[in-house]
Amino acid sequence: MLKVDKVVKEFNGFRAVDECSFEVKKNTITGLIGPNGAGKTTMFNLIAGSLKADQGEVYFSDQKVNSFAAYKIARLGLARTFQIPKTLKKMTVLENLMLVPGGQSGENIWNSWFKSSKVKAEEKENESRAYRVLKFLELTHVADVLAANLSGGQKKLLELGRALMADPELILLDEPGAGVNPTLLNKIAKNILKLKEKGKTILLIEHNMDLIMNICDRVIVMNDGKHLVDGTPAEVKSNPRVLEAYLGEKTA
Amino acid sequence: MTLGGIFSYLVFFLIFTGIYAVMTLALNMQRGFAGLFNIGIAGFWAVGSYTSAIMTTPPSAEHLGGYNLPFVLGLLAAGLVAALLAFLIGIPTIKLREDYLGIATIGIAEIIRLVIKNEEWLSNGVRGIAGIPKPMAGFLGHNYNIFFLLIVVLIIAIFFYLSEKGINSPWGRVLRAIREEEEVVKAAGKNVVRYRMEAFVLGAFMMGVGGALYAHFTSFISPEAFKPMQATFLVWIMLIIGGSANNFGSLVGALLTWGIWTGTEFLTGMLPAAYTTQASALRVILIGVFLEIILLSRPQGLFGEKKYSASSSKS
Amino acid sequence: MLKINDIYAGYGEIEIIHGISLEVKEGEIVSIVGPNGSGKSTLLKSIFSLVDIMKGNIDYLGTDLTKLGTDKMIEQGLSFVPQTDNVFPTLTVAENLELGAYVSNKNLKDRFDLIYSLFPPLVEKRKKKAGTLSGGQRQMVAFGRALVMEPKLLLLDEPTAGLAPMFIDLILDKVVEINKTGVSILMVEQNAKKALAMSDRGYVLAAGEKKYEDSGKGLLENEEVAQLFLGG
Amino acid sequence: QDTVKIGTLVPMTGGLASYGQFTRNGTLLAQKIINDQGGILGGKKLELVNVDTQTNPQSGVDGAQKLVSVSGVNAIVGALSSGVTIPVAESVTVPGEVVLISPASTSPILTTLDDNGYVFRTVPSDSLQGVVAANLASNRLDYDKLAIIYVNNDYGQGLNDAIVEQFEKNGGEITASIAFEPNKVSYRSELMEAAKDSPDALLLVAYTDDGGITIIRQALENGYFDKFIFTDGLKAPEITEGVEQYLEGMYGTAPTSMPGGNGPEIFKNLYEKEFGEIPPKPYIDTSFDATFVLALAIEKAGSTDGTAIRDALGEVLSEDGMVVNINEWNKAKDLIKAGQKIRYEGASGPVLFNQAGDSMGAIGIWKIKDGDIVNDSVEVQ
Amino acid sequence: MAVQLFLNGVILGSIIALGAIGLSLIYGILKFGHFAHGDLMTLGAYFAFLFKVQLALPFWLAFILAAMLTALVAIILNFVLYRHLRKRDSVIVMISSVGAALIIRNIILLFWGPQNKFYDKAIQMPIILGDGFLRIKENQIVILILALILVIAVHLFLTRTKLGKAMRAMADNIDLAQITGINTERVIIWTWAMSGVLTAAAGILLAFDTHLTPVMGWNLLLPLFAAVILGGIGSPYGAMFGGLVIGISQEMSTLVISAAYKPAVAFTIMILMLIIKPSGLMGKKVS
Ligand SMILES: Nc1ncnc2c1ncn2[C@@H]1O[C@H](COP(=O)(O)OP(=O)(O)OP(=O)(O)O)[C@@H](O)[C@H]1O
Ligand SMILES: Nc1ncnc2c1ncn2[C@@H]1O[C@H](COP(=O)(O)OP(=O)(O)OP(=O)(O)O)[C@@H](O)[C@H]1O
Ligand SMILES: [Mg+2]
Ligand SMILES: [Mg+2]
Repeated sequence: MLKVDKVVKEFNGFRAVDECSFEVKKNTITGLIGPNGAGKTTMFNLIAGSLKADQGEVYFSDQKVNSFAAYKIARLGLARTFQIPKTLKKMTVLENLMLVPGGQSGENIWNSWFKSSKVKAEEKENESRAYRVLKFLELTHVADVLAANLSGGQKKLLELGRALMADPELILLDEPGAGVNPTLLNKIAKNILKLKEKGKTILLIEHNMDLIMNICDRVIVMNDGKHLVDGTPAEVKSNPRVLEAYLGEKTA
Repeated sequence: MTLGGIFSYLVFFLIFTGIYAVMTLALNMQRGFAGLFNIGIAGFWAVGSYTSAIMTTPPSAEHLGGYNLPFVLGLLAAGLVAALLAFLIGIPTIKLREDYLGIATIGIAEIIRLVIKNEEWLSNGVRGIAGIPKPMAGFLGHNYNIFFLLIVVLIIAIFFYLSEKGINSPWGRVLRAIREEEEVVKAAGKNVVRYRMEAFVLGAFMMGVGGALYAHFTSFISPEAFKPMQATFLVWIMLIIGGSANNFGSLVGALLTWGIWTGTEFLTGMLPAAYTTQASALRVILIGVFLEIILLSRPQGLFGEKKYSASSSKS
Repeated sequence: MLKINDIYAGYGEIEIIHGISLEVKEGEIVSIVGPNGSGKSTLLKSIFSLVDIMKGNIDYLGTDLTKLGTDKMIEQGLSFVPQTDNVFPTLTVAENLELGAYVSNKNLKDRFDLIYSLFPPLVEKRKKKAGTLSGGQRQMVAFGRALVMEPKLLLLDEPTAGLAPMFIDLILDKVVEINKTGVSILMVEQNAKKALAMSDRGYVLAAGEKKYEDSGKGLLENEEVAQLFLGG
Repeated sequence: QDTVKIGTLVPMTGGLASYGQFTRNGTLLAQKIINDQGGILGGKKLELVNVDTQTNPQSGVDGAQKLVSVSGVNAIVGALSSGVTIPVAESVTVPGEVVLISPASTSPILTTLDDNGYVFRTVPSDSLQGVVAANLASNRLDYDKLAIIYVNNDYGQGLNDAIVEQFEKNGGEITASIAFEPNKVSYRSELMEAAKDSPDALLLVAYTDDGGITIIRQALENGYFDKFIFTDGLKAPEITEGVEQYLEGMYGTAPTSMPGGNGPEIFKNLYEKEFGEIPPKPYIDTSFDATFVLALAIEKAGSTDGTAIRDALGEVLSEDGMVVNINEWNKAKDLIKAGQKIRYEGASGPVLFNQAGDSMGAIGIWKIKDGDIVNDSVEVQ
Repeated sequence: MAVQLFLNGVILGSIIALGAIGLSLIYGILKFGHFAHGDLMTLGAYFAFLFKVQLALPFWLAFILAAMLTALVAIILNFVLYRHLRKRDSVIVMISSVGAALIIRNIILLFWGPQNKFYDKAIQMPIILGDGFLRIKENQIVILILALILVIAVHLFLTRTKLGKAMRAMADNIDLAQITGINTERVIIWTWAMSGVLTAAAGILLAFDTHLTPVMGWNLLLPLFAAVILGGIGSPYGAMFGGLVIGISQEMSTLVISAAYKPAVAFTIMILMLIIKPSGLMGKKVS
């Protein structure tokens, strides 16, 4: 599904991602963990096309996507969330979600002028889908609130909501749990599992080890931009190198 | 002051307001909806004016053309050439941060003005192009201005309708989203550059048509008409006063601003003749003061930002 | 030392906090927990007058904070780490920390050293712009900046969000340690169990109102609270 | 109605503001003379209604329409720049059958404008002056190589073209012909370019306030030129202020009165009595004349109807009419009553319109002597 | 010839640079293009005219008084207008500054009239170096020295003082700056004061080299913006550098293109710059 091969990304001589390779199998939940600054978010940006790798290759759905623009990669069936939430501030929460689905015929100005009935029908469908996502994220009551006026945690939820709206093959989640209330997080975890049941693939960055342990099939650990180890959650958790680099003694 | 006189001035006033309203609608398309910071309106205005002038005047040794085409083709050509210009400008600049696009457009507008001023083969240089045809003028005689006003209103209606329709559709939603946060739109698989370009080009098309209307109405154009204050900033003031991202506000903003711009003349005209110089300076100061008062008391514009919605059940 | 008396606050016309009272005594650690959007951040911000206060007052060591300028609050020993946008992106890490000492004229070199020793990843980023840091690194900078001034009361809005497990423990340990030196702490945490475990007192907010108030332990043992707010 | 209204359309703000104020004074002086001498159309007062063009066509056209529709004028003096005058004519005054006399627009387009005879000007077109200036350079001053710097508008352009043509016809060489943007801070590079092929002198086509003075000073300071020929826009004592010794003996050209006429002198005196020292600006006199001849035409027409005024303008003025000086309104009225034609010895020289409504003035040569500007000779065309 | 053009460019460039520094600071901190900057510059020059010519004070005193008065006007603008619009879209503040520009320019027109004015009617003959190879006026030497002094002062201010650091912090995040204990209102006032002084200096030096007209600053506004963009918005050093580049290239451009297109040079450079390196020569790229 996704393969990252010896990818390198430098910022002014600083190697944020350093010859990192790994693979994500279809229909799995894979955790991507590592200390702060390990290069996880950078890796997401490289996969999603927001950044271009200096070296190495990224394959997604059997295509080499290194040089693809971000929107093209997204169209291949990839959705991602941002660690630091990015919202459409002056648009409502509902609109934030309705923006996302691909292939809306009304996104073409010509259609919007001259094929309005078709556009309207699609919109209805789109809207009810958005409401379903909102309901799940406990955001229905803020559907008409401008995204700028959401709380920090609500913004993170909106990030997740957008990824859900996209209906992609592969979802990259960057710390969906940070700042989210634990009760709601449990619910989110369950939903991520449901997504897997539906055949989706998920790559998940998270510092909440409980979440990782509970839902991941595999865990990849990054450190200093490099691929440190990978394995099942249990293997990783007891790996001394991971303990040293990431978990610290106490948690172990 | 006769009733007939007042009526005829009103018609005239509305024609100018209308031409500015076309510009304001166009700017709203670019700025209000797509967040594109175009402060080079004068450039598109000029290109529209000159294109239509060259297309519709009879052949002349003094400038390119004329091609003696009908008025309607002149308008269309004006829109298209302005749109083409926008496209060319857009290729290198549309990706840039908004301030940069702004400064680039104002720079290009100045360059266009210099070209018009200095390339005589093209535009007859500083002497300008005269005798731009007034459609059906001979036929209509004294009622000509009413007829022209109808043309202007018709064009505003078309642009208004298309703009509203576009902005209330998913297309408009993508545009507004781009204005807020490009990364999100990209991550949703939408080609940001294409959408911005569409809005930029569409707005430029409207500006070009507006420029053509101006040229045909005044029948003469020269580089003097395309200075930043009257041809760019005034339109911005209209947009902001009406309320950005609100088409209806754009129209009212144009009306009110042009009203203030010309209406202050009646106020300062009451001062004795000996104070004419001071009166005129005072008048411009007054315009500035009015503007500031409106901005301070209604910073969101008279009509604020309209809630646009692409969903059928909400609109 | 800090007493919030029946405060109503919000954004413009919108009222978010509907009459909350809360107290932090000298030397206490107090936690606020609650669902997303319940008004926790708004409450913290209201202490710093960063939102519109409609009613109520906030007493800090005898002065009414709602009438005090922010720079004065800092001088009087308040320090605040906001939840979002809490670093200066185009300033370097070192400059970010220096700004923590803006109102002071003292030489605070040892304070900086202390912060670097606390967060070793920042050492090599010293001269780097904070905007280039990873999410967790930013959180460290923000926390570090609040410590520079040796505050009397530290307000923390989700200080551990986005941090790797070892740093979560580190920060929370540090909070306890600082607290031992006499600094009072008021924090919002979604890492609620850990936070409440170390708190003298805790408040649970929901929909802009105070739902529960108890000792940290008391809240942890409260079945209902655990179910609704602490993830079972 | 006990007043007769004439509109004045001059820039009081914007780029040409520094001319507008005095242009306006010129019209006011004419108004005063007429009203002091018993008014117009049987004792009515002449009233001038002014609007500001802001030196741009959008506001100018709007202002003109206000004059016509709201103030109800049928005759307008203005505007200054051709860029405003022509659109005003095209979209307001010609369709509205209102007479327009520009005191300053020199564009050749005005000559050929399809205006039904409603558009006139009291300033001679550029070509006359250009020929005189070129002849001055080649014949009187014996220059073979000339550099021209001209202001980049229709005035500058027109003069430049005429000068180049005539000077080359005279066998001279134009080493450089450079347009400058008005109101820039530095013209040193333009000057440097102009001085490149060591021409004998610099012919400067400019206004004082648009950069003309700056160019003279920067030319002197940097030693690019020490010989100059000026055109009418620079016929102003302020060009010599502080640089008298360098400009002594330089020549210039300007539209002027015919030999024998003393309109300009009378005008100067009257103006100074009314407004204080007369500023060194062009178009004050031509705007006076525009107002005065409009009044003559109205008196002749016996009405304020635009078409009647237009026709009367053609009839009342004649080369071999009875001489009327600018302070002789009463005399003019009497002559008109008697059905006589008038030869108007205007403030800017005799005013006569040809078929196209252009003024057929004379061009004079002036010179700087002891730091002052003095008239040297008149070249009759 | 090229050398002479270069020198002329340096002089024009230093004047542009002075104006651009203040513009850049405001752009960086308050996040809007201040379109009244050019007219503030004009105002500074006319204030100096008032003191030097109308009140016959010595030049240095007139310079200082005019700079202070201009700073005061800038602060007043902040208080009356911009402060109230700070939380709004930057375009609204920008439009407000266009209004301010109109007001200032016409107040100048009202008080001083539209005619050109000079600090000194007599011209100054240049010092001729190397047999006419290079000519420079005493005034121009004064301009260069003053500009240099001001630029150094700005540099020291920004790097050595807390206020300077606070300005940069505010450029990043005003809200955060506030909770760090920075008295943001005061820093903003200082910013306006500083830009006021610098822009007045630019105006005075410009008028000193040439003349005064009510449109002098408005005409220079676009080159000022070009310099700011060229240097990277919010970077005072970039603005200095940008100013020099604009000044020099504008003057030297006449070697290759017609002088009629001289005003276009600034924009062409700027647009090329935007295409090649959008963050500006000295600008920083931030996520
Ligand atoms: N634009 C940039 N310029 C310079 N350095 C950068 C940039 N973006 C990231 N870095 C550096 O790259 C490293 C990896 O950052 P990244 O954001 O990928 O970390 P992360 O693994 O996501 O950490 P966290 O868990 O804290 O979010 C960090 O040291 C960071 O400072
Ligand atoms: N700037 C704002 N304008 C209007 N409403 C706002 C604004 N910021 C937040 N709100 C609203 O105030 C409510 C409380 O927000 P607050 O940020 O205080 O929540 P919180 O408890 O901190 O949540 P979280 O755990 O998600 O950070 C939310 O419903 C939010 O929509
Ligand atoms: Mg990260
Ligand atoms: Mg919060």
